[in-house]
Amino acid sequence: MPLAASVRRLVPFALLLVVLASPAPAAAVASADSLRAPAPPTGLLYADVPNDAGHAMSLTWTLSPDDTGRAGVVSGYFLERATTPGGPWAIVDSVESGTRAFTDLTVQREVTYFYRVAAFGPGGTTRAGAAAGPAIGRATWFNVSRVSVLVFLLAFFLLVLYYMYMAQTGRKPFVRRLAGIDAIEEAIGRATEMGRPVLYVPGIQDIDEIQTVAGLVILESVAKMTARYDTPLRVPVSYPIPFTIAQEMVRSGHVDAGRPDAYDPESVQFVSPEQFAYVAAITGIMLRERPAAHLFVGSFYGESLMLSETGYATGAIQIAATANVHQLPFFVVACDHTLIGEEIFAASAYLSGEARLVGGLKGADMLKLVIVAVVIAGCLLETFGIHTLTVWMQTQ
Amino acid sequence: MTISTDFGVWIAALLTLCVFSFLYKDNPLYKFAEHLFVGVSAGYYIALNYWTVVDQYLVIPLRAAFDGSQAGGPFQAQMQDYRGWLIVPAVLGVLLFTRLFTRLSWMSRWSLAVVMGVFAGLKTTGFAQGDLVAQVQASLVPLWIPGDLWGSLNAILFTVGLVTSLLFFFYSREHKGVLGGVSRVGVWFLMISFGAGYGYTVMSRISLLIGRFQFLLVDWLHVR
Amino acid sequence: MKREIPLFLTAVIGAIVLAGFFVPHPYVSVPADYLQRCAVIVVAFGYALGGANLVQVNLEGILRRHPDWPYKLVLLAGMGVTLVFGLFVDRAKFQDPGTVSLWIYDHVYVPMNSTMFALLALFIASAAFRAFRVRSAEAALLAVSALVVMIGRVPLGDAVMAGVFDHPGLPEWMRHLRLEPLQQWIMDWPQNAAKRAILIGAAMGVMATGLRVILGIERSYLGGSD
Amino acid sequence: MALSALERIDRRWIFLVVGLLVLVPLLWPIGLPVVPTTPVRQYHDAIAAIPDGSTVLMSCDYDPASTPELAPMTETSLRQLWDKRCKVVVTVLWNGGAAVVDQSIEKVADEYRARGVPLVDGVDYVNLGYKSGNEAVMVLMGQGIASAFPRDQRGRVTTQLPIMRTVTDYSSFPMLVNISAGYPGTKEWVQQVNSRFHLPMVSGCTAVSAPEFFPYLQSGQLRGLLGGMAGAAEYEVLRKERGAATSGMDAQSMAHLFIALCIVAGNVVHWTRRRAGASA
Repeated sequence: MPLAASVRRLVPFALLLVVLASPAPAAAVASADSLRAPAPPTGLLYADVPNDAGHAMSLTWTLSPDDTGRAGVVSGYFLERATTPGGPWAIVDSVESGTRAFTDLTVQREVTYFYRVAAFGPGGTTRAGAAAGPAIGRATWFNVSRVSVLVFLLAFFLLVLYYMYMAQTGRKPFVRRLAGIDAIEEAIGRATEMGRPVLYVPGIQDIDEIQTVAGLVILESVAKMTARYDTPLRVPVSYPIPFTIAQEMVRSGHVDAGRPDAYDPESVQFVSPEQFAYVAAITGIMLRERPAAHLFVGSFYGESLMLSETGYATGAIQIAATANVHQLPFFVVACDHTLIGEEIFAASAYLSGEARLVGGLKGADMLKLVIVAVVIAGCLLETFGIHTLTVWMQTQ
Repeated sequence: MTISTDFGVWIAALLTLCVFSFLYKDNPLYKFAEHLFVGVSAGYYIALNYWTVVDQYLVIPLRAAFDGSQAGGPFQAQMQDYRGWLIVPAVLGVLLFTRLFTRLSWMSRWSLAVVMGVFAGLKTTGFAQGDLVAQVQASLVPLWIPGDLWGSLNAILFTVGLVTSLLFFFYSREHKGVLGGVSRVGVWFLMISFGAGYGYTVMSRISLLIGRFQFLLVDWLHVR
Repeated sequence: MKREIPLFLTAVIGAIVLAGFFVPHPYVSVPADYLQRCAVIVVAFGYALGGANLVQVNLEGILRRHPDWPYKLVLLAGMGVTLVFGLFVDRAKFQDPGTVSLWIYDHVYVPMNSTMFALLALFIASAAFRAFRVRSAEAALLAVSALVVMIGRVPLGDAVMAGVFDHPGLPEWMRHLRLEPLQQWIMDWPQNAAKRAILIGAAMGVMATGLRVILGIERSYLGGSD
Repeated sequence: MALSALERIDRRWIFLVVGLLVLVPLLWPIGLPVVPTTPVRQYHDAIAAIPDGSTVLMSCDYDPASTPELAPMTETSLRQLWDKRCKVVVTVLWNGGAAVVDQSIEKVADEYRARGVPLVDGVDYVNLGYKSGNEAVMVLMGQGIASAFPRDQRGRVTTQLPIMRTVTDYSSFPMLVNISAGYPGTKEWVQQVNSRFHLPMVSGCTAVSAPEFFPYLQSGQLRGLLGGMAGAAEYEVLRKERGAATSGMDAQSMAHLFIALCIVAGNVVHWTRRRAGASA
């Protein structure tokens, strides 16, 4: 907002305060003493507020000797500002008695200001003798209070980029195989033995949810396995774009397994983004077609317990993977195996072997080691009363 | 007990019962309510976003920028006062609708690119500061508090829990030997936290049911 | 060019907004603020796009006499009525008391929005009975912690336990065995440690995704193949 | 066998029991004693520590689905703030929420007016209404509240409202009171505003998200936390009110007890059957 307008807006407010303050309750017990003009405040100091865009100036002063905390001689202070030491002066704002500091947030960057402070009360107004200045609000290029955030962020970025580069140049970093992946293979194996289909649910959210992407990546590997065993696959999908991608994934899984002929476009089915409609369709498949394995991989909400409960009742092997932490308890108790939290991303990185995913995973791993080291070191330092690390990491 | 005579309350109560009928089984009443809900909420969200964002952020400022009333002209922009430059988001907003037409849908990517860029930037720094640095910083606690055995034990337990749970999500080594033991302890902590999550989720869901019953009893049936 | 320009835009914009966190100087903070405003506006348009999409999909369903077509008609009618009153009749004051829009909101939107989620209360109970199986030591920990928190967090559990453990004949320390302090201890210490580990892990996931989006490596949001 | 019949019980019977257990205590309350826990006390005390008469930002980020948990918190917080003669600036970042939040505000304001306290919309409080854009809106507000919300819920120009005379950006508020149902909500306020603009905050949230916010409470990023209806009820007790949350606690207790029984019984039945199956 333009400066002039904002000051104009504040002037009536300050004047209002002056007027309102005069016949205040103090007036009822007004003595002759309270009707004299207050002694002026002194020692006005200014300081550019650091780490900002140069739009703030912090001001402090020493209270008027008459400002005793009780209502009386001093009702408050007002601050004035000018661009030359001689004026013209404009009121910035007014504050209650007893206030020693004020931050002027209407400063223009790189403009020279002079400030003065005045005490006002029922008996009149007294200005401090000298104006303070020149005060210049300067824009900062780097917010030093955030240096620890920058250090962690850069360290992480460099680690991730380094491992991505390594992965792309063929030196793929080691990533362990997750127990959940073995469980998926076992489940598909059992479905094959029983001659029943496998149900794969890639979550209830659209493609902008990164877990949906992970769910679709894992679907490709699952489709490859089912194609190899010639086991039917059922994939109900909630949104149109993941639906087309899911079709693509199942098809390429069949191609990878060398069974493009066995690909059945009907195996991927578009349902509805509506939570309960989606649930009703999936539980319908569970009860009608009796799949021997249920794989829930993606982002789930309240429907998690409805799906896993119905699924549990059918006696199928159930495996779940989600990073939605508040839904994990329901999967853990009703499923044979659950991939916890970020394991879903680790699984998709492992199965796809894509450099960008493996690199990100490995970079995060290394930062975890750094964090573990920082936590242990920091706790020991704190135990011995050394606060350097803690203070350095304090951010604003 | 006098039942409400307010037509609106009756509609609300009947729709509530339509939704509850899903508990018996999926049925036409539920389907009717569900579809009505989707339609009404879509309509409501559009009107809401038009009047609160498009009108206030775009239509009013753009009109002011080009009616010649502002000093400095329509492209004299400064912090929070972007005037004519708001044409850019207006165009981006309209481009979003090319998604409806297969052949033009690539143009909507420009709008998505702006949103993705802004959110990638905001989320990256937000998580880095609020969830990474601030959380790690708060974990740097003295493990021995003189004179407070209980507090010290808790601080040690907390640190062990944090470190082992973090190492459970470590993928660069097989979870065997020491790391295997550590990650197993981590799982215990994770399971306790999931149990707590379960308890709190139960609490939330039951509260919502209580809220609906309070509506039916108090507003509709006027019991108590 | 259909992919390169958006990827370039995302990279530049992401970098400016990211830098805006560290650099307060107006050369960065003003563009960052402007871009955020652009994003807010585009997101608002997104709701209209969502509506248009609904019309497209449901209209098609009705024309093709999809088995559920009467419901789709209900959906479109609900949307149409709400939209006409919101945009053209009540206009900017559409949320003020006395408008048709607020009536629809209060008596159609609110009850259904609330009841949909209240259904889960009942499903949670049946799932607790039929699909909460303690199959391992880990699951046992989960179950115990769930039971303590669930009962300790509400008055009944604590009232019953208080009757037992606050008995004057029992030693002082036994009061700590009441469920309420125990559930508070679980929340404050073990669950807090694990939740913090999850928070930190998730933060790294988001930061990695942010980096990939800005560098143009993650492009699934662009959709399509060309 | 009876046990196996129990295991295959139609779940609609369970629905019915839960329904009755919630319904009966609402009709015939037991009045179980509610005892405030530490996070709730911290919430109460943090608000009590705000200087009387200051202007507080309150973001009510929820929609009707969570009102049973969150509307009581909103109302009790408003009462605590208004008892301190604080002015309250309300924002809403959930698309379905602005109108239900507005009704809560007006309900409490009317209580005060009925008692002769002349609270004026636009002077003592204002509902700035809804904005889409989640985190982006939070950061925009950091450059100016009025420019992020040019008009309020009633369509009035924000800069012309008396309450906004002293409000520029986040530095105008001593505290943020956030009532949160999920995304966007407390997590995002912590990430984007609490640390970035050093604005102290307290959170009242749904029970689902409460466990996730305990780390923020421990780290001091949150000064207090109300979790779910139980948190709201304890807050009401601290404030000596008897609101919707307190009256829901009997039903809440019954349902919790029953679900706990379900977990235990379900496993007992399961294990007995497994043992029987193994020996047969």
